[in-house]
Amino acid sequence: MNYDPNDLYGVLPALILSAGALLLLTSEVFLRNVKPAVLGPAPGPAEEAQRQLPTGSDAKPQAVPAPPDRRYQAWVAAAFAAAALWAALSRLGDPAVSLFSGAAVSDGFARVVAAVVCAALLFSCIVAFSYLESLRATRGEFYALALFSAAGMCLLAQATDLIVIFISLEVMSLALYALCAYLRRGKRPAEAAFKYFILGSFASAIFLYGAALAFGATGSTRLADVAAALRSGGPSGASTLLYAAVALLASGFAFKVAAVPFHMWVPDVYDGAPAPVTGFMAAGVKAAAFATLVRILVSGFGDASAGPRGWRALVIWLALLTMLFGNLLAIPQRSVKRMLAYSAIAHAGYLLVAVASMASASPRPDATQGLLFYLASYAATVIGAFGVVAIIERRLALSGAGDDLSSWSGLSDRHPGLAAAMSLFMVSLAGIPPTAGFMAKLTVFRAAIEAGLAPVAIFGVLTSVAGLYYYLRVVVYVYMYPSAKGEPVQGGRLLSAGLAIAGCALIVLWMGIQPGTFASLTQSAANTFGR
Amino acid sequence: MAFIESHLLTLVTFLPVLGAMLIALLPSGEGGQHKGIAFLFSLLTFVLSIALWTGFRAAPGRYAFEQRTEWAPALGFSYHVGLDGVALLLFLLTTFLGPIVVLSSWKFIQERVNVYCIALLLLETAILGTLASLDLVLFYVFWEAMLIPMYLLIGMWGSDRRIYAAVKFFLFTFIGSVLMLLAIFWLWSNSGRKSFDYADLLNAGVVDVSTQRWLFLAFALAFAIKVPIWPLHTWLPDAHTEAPAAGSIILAGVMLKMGTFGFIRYAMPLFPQAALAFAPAIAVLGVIGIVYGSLMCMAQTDLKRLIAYSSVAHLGFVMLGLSALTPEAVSGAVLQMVNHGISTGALFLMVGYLYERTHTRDLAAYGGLATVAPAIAATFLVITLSSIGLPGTNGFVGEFLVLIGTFTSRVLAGAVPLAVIGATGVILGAVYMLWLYQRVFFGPPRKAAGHGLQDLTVREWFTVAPLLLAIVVIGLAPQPLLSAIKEPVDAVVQRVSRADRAPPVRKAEAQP
Amino acid sequence: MEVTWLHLVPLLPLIGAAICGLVGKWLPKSWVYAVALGSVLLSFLIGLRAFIGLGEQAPFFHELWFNWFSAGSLRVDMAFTFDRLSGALTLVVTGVGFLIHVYSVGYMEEDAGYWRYFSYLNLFIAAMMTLVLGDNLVAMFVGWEGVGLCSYLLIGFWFTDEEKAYAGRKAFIVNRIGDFGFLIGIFILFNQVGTVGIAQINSAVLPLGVASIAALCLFIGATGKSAQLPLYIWLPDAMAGPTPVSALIHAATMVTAGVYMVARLSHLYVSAPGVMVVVAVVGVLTAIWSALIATSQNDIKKVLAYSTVSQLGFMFIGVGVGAFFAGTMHLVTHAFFKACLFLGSGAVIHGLHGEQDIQRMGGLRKYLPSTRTTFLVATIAITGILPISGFFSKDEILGQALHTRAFSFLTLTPDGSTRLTWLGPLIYAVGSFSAFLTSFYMWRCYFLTFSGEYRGPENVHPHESPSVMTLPLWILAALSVIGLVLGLPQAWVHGTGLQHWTWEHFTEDVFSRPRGGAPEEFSPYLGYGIALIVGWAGWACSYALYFKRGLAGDELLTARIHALRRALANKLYVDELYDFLIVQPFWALARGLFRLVDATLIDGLFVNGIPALIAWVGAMARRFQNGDVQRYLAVTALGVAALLYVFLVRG
Amino acid sequence: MAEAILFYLFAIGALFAGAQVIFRRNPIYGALSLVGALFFLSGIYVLLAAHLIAILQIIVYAGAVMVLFVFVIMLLNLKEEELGEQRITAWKGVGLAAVVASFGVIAWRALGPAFPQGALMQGDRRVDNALLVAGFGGVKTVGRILYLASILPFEVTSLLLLVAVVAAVVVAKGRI
Amino acid sequence: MDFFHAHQAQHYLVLAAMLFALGAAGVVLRRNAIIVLMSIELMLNAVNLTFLAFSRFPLVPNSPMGSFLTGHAAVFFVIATAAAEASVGLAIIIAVFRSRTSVNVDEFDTLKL
Repeated sequence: MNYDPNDLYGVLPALILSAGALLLLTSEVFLRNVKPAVLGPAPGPAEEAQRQLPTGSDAKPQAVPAPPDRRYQAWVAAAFAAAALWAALSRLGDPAVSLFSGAAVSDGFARVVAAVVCAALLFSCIVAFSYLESLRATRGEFYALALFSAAGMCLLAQATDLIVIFISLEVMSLALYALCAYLRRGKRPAEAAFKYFILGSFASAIFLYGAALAFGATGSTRLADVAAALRSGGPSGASTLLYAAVALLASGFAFKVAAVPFHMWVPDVYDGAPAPVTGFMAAGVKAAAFATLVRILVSGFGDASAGPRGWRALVIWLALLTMLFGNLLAIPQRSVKRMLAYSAIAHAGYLLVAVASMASASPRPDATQGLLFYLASYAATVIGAFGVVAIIERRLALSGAGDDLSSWSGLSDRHPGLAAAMSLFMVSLAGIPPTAGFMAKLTVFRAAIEAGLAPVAIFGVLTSVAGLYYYLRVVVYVYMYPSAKGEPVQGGRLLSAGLAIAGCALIVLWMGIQPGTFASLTQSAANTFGR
Repeated sequence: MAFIESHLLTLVTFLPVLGAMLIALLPSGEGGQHKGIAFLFSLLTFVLSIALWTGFRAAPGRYAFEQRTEWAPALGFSYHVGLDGVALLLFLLTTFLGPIVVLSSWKFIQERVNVYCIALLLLETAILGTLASLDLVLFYVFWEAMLIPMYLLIGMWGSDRRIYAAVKFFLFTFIGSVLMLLAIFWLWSNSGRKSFDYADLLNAGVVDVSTQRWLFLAFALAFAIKVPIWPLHTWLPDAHTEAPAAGSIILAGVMLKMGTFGFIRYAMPLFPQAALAFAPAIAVLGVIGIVYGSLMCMAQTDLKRLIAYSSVAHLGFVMLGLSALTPEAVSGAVLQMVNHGISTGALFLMVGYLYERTHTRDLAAYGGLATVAPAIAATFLVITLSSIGLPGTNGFVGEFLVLIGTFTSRVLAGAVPLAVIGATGVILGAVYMLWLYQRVFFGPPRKAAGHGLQDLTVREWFTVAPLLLAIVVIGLAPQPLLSAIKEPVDAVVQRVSRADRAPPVRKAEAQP
Repeated sequence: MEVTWLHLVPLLPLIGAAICGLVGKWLPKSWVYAVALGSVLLSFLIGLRAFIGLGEQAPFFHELWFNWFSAGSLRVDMAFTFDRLSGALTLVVTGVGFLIHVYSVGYMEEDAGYWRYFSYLNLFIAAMMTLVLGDNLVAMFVGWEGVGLCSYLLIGFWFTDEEKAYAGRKAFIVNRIGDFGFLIGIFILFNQVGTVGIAQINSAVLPLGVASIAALCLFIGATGKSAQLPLYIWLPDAMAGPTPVSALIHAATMVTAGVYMVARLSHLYVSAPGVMVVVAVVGVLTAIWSALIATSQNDIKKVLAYSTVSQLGFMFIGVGVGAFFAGTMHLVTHAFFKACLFLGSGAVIHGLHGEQDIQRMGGLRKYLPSTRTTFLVATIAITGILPISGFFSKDEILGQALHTRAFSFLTLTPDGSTRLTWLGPLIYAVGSFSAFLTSFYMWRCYFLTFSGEYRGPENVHPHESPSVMTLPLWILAALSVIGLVLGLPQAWVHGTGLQHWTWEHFTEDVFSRPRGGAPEEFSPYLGYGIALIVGWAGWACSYALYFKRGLAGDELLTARIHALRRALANKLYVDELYDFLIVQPFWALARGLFRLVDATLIDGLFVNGIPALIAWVGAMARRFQNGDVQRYLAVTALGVAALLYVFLVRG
Repeated sequence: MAEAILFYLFAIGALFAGAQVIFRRNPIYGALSLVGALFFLSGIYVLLAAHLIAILQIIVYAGAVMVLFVFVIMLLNLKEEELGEQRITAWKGVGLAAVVASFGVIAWRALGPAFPQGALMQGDRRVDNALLVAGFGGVKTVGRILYLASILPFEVTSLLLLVAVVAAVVVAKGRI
Repeated sequence: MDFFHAHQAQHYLVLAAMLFALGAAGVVLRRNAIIVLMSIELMLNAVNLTFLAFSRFPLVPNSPMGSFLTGHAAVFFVIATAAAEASVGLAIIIAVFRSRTSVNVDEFDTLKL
C-alpha cells in the first residue's frame, strides 16, 4: 500500500499546471522592483474607465501609479497550458494505468478530458490577456488561479476515489469562485461569486454526504470497490445505502454539469463573471464534471444502471428536462452572455443523452466517443463565442452593466472578422454543418439511437430546433440589422483575442469538416469503459 | 490529366468554394472585382460541368464519375460521390443557373458585395454536393450547408420583412431535416455493418414494414418541406417574396428540386414498401398542391408572391408524377423539375429586373409595360408560355408525361381521377399566368411604367437569352434528357412498384 | 408512302415567323412581306404538288420527321400524314392563308407592328398545318394549342386596349378548357390503345364505354376550339383582332379545327354513336342559338362572327349525323365565302376608317363597288338562295340529317324496331329554320351596309380599298362560286369528269361509315326545293324590312318583339351568366381560401402560433429566475429530494 | 450505559447548539453556538473512538476556522438595523420541506434499517472496529492511512489550501 | 433492541442526518450570509460524523481498502476542505459587502431573469 513515485507521471498535466501557477505567483513577488517607467504599459482607455466607476463599486478611485508591466504573464500561463496539453496528448494511446493504489487512473478518457481542459485554458488565457489588459486588471493571481482550477479539473477527470474527487472538485471550484469575483466592476462579479459559492458548497456538501454513505455501504471510497460491492450484493442494508449514495452523488454532479433542476446558478454566474472566465468555466467545468459523472455512474455504479431504480432512467429524465428548459429559457434572453449561459444548460442536456446511452454496454464505445467529441467541440465553440463576447463586453464591463443584443447590431460592418466568427460559433452551437457542433450532435444522437433512445433523440433534435431560433437571432443582429450608432469596439489589444478566436474558429471548422482526425485520436479513449 | 479525369466531379463541385476563398482574401473594398471573380468561377464551373454531360455514360446500377475516399473511418462515413442521370440533369441545371445568377445581380447588389458573392458560391457548392453525394452523412452535410448562405441571402439583401422570411425559411427547413438525420442514424445502426454508404443501406434494406413507414415519414417530411408539399408550403411565398432576385432564382431554380430529388433518390428507393403505401397520399397532396397553389396565385396582388405560389402548383405536378410510379410519369416528373427550374427561374429573373426598375412588386402599380419595354414583354411572354406548358416549350413535355403517366398508372390507387383533377392545373395555370401577364404588360401604361423605364440591357440579355434558348430547345428536343434519366427512373419504378411483391433483402444477407 | 419533304409545309411558315418576329423590326418592310408571303406561298405550292401527287399508288404521304419524346411505353413522334382530307385542308389553309396575307399587306399598311403581325400570322399557318398534318394526337395537340396561342396574340394585337387584351385572354382560357378535354381524351385513348397514333386509333377496336368517354372528351375540345355551345362565347369577342385575322383564324381555318378533328377520328366517333347524337344536337342548338343572336347585332363583324358560330354548328350537324364528308365539305366552302365576307367587311371598315357599326353605313355600293360585288356573291353563297357552294354543302348536311341512320344503331330495341328516328328529321327542321335565319340576318347585314343611303358622319369619306385588298376578295368570291362543284349530287355528275371533283366521291375512303350504315340513296330535289324556299323566305323578310326602310326595319321589329330582341341584342346575357355563375365565385373562392387557410390557419395558427406559444412559455419560466439565491437553493434541494424519492421510496 | 448517556448528552447538545446557529439572529451568537456544537461533536467523536479527529476538530475548527468567522463578523460589524428581519417566503418553506423530506427519507429508508442489530453481527459478536483494530483512531494508525493509502488526496489537499489562500487574497483585495 | 444499549450505530447516523438537515435548513432559511456559511460548516460536520460512525461500525466485515480508518482520513481531508471553503467564502462575503454594504443574501439580486 505504499506508492511508487512513477505514479506522478500519471498526473503530469496537473503537476505542470500547478508548477506554472506557483511560478506566476512567485513572479508577482519580484514585480515591484521593475521600473514602471521602463515597462509601463501604454495608457489605454482604461484609465478614464477607472475614473467613471459607478458608485459603490469599490473604494474611491484615486489616481494610481502606472502599474508594472504584466503582459508576459498571460504568455507564461499559456505556455504552461500548452505544456500540460502536450503532456496529456503525448500519452494518449497508452494503456490505462491505475495510480496511487487506485485513487486515480490515467486512461485515455482522462487524458482526452485533460487535453480539452488544457486547450480551453490555453485559449482562455489568450482571450483574457487582451481583456484584462484593456481593463488594466492583469494580475499574476488571475492566471495562477486559472491554472490551479485547470489542475483541479485534470485531477477530477482522473480521480477514481470519491475523496479525491471531492478534493479536486474543491480545488477547481475555489479557484473558480475567486476568478468570478476577480474583477471589481460593479456589483455583478462579487454577487456571481457569492451565488456560485453558496450553491457550490451546498452541492459539494451533498456530494460528500453521498460519499460518506457509499463508504458506509462498502467500507471504501474507491469506485472500483463500490462497483465490486454492487456486484457481490452484500448485506441487505448496503444496497439501500448505495442507492441513497448514488442519488446524492448524482445530484452533486448534476449541479456541476448544470442539469435541470440543479441549473439555477448557471445563468447568474455566467452572466456575472468576466467573459473569459465564463468561457473557461463553460468549457472546462463541463468537461471535468461530465468526466467525473461518467466515472461515478459507469465505473462506480455501472451495474445499477438498468431498471426503475437504475440511474439510466434518471439521467434520461434529467436530460429531457435540461434540454427542454435550457432552450426554453434561452429564447427570451436579450443578453448574449446570458443566452449562452442557458445554451450551456441545453448542451448539458445533450451531453446527458450521451451519458444515458452509456448505460448499456454495446453502444458504450460510440457513446463515449460522442461524449468526448461533444465536449471538445463545445469547448472550442464556447470559448470562441465568449472570446467575442469579451471583446464586445469590455466596453460594458467598465460600467458593470450586462450586454444586450442591440450592442451587436451591424457588427459585420464594424468588424467583419468578428461577425463571421461569431456567426460560425452560433451555427456550431446550433449544430449545423459544416461545423464541429454538427458532428458532435451526430456522434451523440447516433449513439442514442444505437442505445434505443429514439424518443429521447427525437425530443432532443426538436429542442435543438427551438435552440436554432435564438442562435440565429444573434446572426440576425450581427448581419442583418443596420449598425448600431457605430462606435467601434476599442481596437486596442484586439489582436491576441482575435488570435484565440481565430484559433477556435479554425478548430470548429476543422472538427466539422475533418472530424476523422479527432475521432481516431479518441478511438482508444472511446473504449475506456469496455467495448 | 488522369487526375482530372478521376476527380472531375469533385473538381466541379468545389470550384465555387475556391472562388469564395479568393474573394474572402480580397479587400472588401469595391465590389466589381468580387462580382467578376464570382462570375468567372461560376462560369468555369458551368464549362467544366459540360464535360460531365459529354462524358456521361448511363450504366445500370452504377454511377458516373464515381469517386470514393476515406473521410472519417472512425465515425463510419466516407467521401463518396457520383452521378446518375437524374442528379446529372439537376447538377447541370445548377451550374447553368450559376453564372446567370451572378450576372443578374450585378447592378442590384451594391453593399457588402463580397459577402454576397461568397454566399452565392458556397450555396452553389452546397447544392452541387447534395446532388453528387452518395454517402448519407455527406449528403446531409451538404443538405444543411445549403441553409446558411440562403439564409444570409434572404436576410441581408432581402426587402422589408426579410428577417421574418429568412428565419421562417431556416426553421421550417431545419425542423424537417433533423428528423431525417435521426432516421439516417437508425439506418446506420441497423444496416448490418455500420455504414452510411448509400449503396450499403440500399442493399441492407429495412425488413420491418412499420419501421419503414416511420423512417419514410422522417425522410419525407424533410423533403416535403423543401419541395414544398401542401400544407408545408407557407415558408415559400415569404422566402421568395422577400429574397433578392438571385435568391429567388436559386431557390425556385434548384433548391426546391432538392426535395423532389430527395424523394426519388432516397425516400422512395430506401423504403419501397412504405413509398408504395404512401404513394396515394402523396399523390393527393400533389394534386391539392396543383389546384390550391393555382388558386392562391389568383388571390395574390404581389408579383413575386404570385410566382412563388405558382411554384407550389408546378411542384405539385412533380410530386404527382413521382407517386404515380410509371416510367412515363416519373421521367416526366424529373423533366418537370428541370423545366420548372428554368422557367420559374427565368420568371424570377425577369421580375427581379422589373423590380430593379420600378421598385415595387405590387401588381396594381404595373400595366402597359409592353409599350415601353417590348423586349421585356416578349421574353416574359415566352417564359409565361413555358410556365403554362404550351407545346413547343419545355413546360409541355413534362406536364404531359406526368399526366399521361399518372392516368395510365396501374400502381397508384385512384390514378384516373387524380390525373384528371391534376390536368385542371393546365387551365388554372393559364388563368393566373395570363392574368398576371395582362396585368403587367397590357393596357395603358400605369404608375410603374410612368417614368418610361429602360428596356433589357445587353448584360440582361446575356442572362435571359440562355434561358429562352433552353426553354425552346428542351421543348423541341427533350429526348436526350429523357434518355439520360431513363436508367435511374426505371430502377426506381421497378424497385418501388414491385415492393409489395418482392420483399427487400433480409438483414442476414446484408451482413458480410 | 414515306416522303421527306412534308415537314417543310409547317416548317417554312415557322421559319418565316421566326425571321419576322426576331429581326423583322429592323428589316425593310418589303423584306418582311417577302418572307411572310413567300413562306406561305411555298408551303402552298408544296401542298399543291403533293395534292396532285395523290393517287391510287399513293393514297397518302407520310413522314416521320423526328422522335419528339418517348418514355416508358409512350412514344411521340413529330410525324405528318398528307391524305386527301388533310391535303385538301392544307390547300385551304395555305391558300386562303396566302390570300389573307396578301390582303393584310394592304390592311396593315399603317400599323407600326406589322412585323409582329406577320410573324404571328406565319406562326399561325405553321401551327395550323401541324394540326392538320399531324399523324398522332399529340402532334395534333401541338397545333391545336399553337393556333390557340396565335389567336390569343392576334386578338390582343392592339394590347393597349384593355378590352382587346381581355378578349384575347378570354379566347385562350376558354380554349384551354376545351384543350383540357382534348388532353383527357388523349389519355384515355393512350390508356386503351397504347399509342397516340391516329392511324392506329382508327384501326383499333374500341369498347363502347371507352370510345364514348374518349369521344366526348375530345368533343369538349372541339366545342372549345370550334366555338360550340357552351364554349362559343369567346368567338364574338375575338373580333377585337384585326379583320384579316378574323377572316383567317376565326372564320376560315382555326375554328373549323374541331370539325376536322372529329372527321379525322371518324372511326372513334362512329364507334360511340351516343356521342354522335351529342355532337349533332350541340351542333344544331349552336346553329339556331347563334343565328338568333346574329339577327340583332349591329357590329358588322359581330354579325359575321355569330354567323360563323352557327355555320360551325351546321358542320357539326354534318359530322354528327355521320355524314363526315358533308361536314368537311361545308368546312371548305365556308372557308371560302366566310373569308370573303370577312375580308369584305374588313374592306368596308378600312374604307370607313375603322367604322364597324352597320347603323352608320349604308349605300356603300357606289363607293366600294368591287367589295360590294364580292360581298354579294359570298352572301348568296352562305344564304344559298342560288345554288352555289354554300347552297350545296349546307343542303347536303340537312339532307343527310334528314335521312341519317347514325343514331338508330344504339337504339335498336329487342323487337328490332328503332327509336330516336325522329331525331334526324327534328335536326333537319331546326337546321332549316336556322338556315332561314341565316339568310335573314345576312341579307339584313348586306342591305344595311350596301343599299340605301349612306348614314355615316359627313367627315368620313368612304373609299374603295387598294387592289392588293380587292384582289383576294375577287379570288375568294370566285372560289365560293366554283366551290359548288364539290357539292354536286352524285346523280348529276355520275360518269362525267366532274365526278372526281365532288367531295363525297373524293373522300369516300377517308371516313368510316356510321354503325347504322349510310342512308340509302335519296333524291335531293325535295331538299333543294325546301332549301330554296327557306333561303328566299329569309331574303324576302329582310328585303321587306330593310331594303327600303333601312334602320327603321329594326325599329319595326323591336316594336313587335321588344323583349326578345333586346335579349338578342345583349347576346342572351350568356356572358353575364357565366361571369355570375363561374368566374366570380371562382375568384372569390381563391381569395377566401387564401385568407382562411394560408393566412389564418396554417401561418397564423401553426407556423407563427407555435413559436409564439413557446416564446410565451419561455418568458413565463424566465420569471422564475428572480435572482434570489435561496430560491435557487430550494429548487436544488427539491431536486435532491426528487432523486432520493426515485431511489429510495419509489424503487 | 455511561456511553449511552454521554451520547445523548452530546447529541442533544449538538442539536441544540446547531439550532442556535440557525435561529440566532445575531451572527456572533451563531458563531459561538457553532463553536459549542463543534465541541459537542468532538465529544461524540471521542465516543466513536476517533481520538485524533476529535483533537483536530477542536484545534482546527474551534481554534482556527471559528476565529476566522468571528474576525470577519467583527470586521463587518453589522449594526442591529443592518441585520434586518428574518423573512419567510414561500420558497424558503419549500426548501425547508425538501431538506427535511430528503434527510427524513435517508434516515428512514437507508440509515435506520442499515443495522438491524445496532451493528453488523458476525456470529454472535458485533463488529466494532474500536475493539477489533489495535490503536483504532490513534495518530499512528490514521497516519499510516493518510500518508500511504491516501497520499494523493493528501497532496491535493495541500494544493487546495494553497488555492484557498490565493483565492481569499484575490477576492478580499481592495481593488484590481 | 433496548434503547439505552450503547453503540447503536444508527443513533450516530441519524444524529448526523439531523445535523445535516439542520445545516441545510440554515442554508436555505437564513438571510445573513455569514450564518449561511456557518450552516454549511455544520453540514460538513454532519458528514464527518457519518464517516466516523461508519468507520467504527462497518456494514461489510472487511474493508476492501484494508482499513476502516479511511473514514478518519476522509474526515481529516474534509476538515481541511472546510477550512479552505470557509476562508474563501468569508473573503467573498467581504467582497460582496464592499460592493453593497449588506450581507443579506436576498438583496443580492442584480443578476436575475
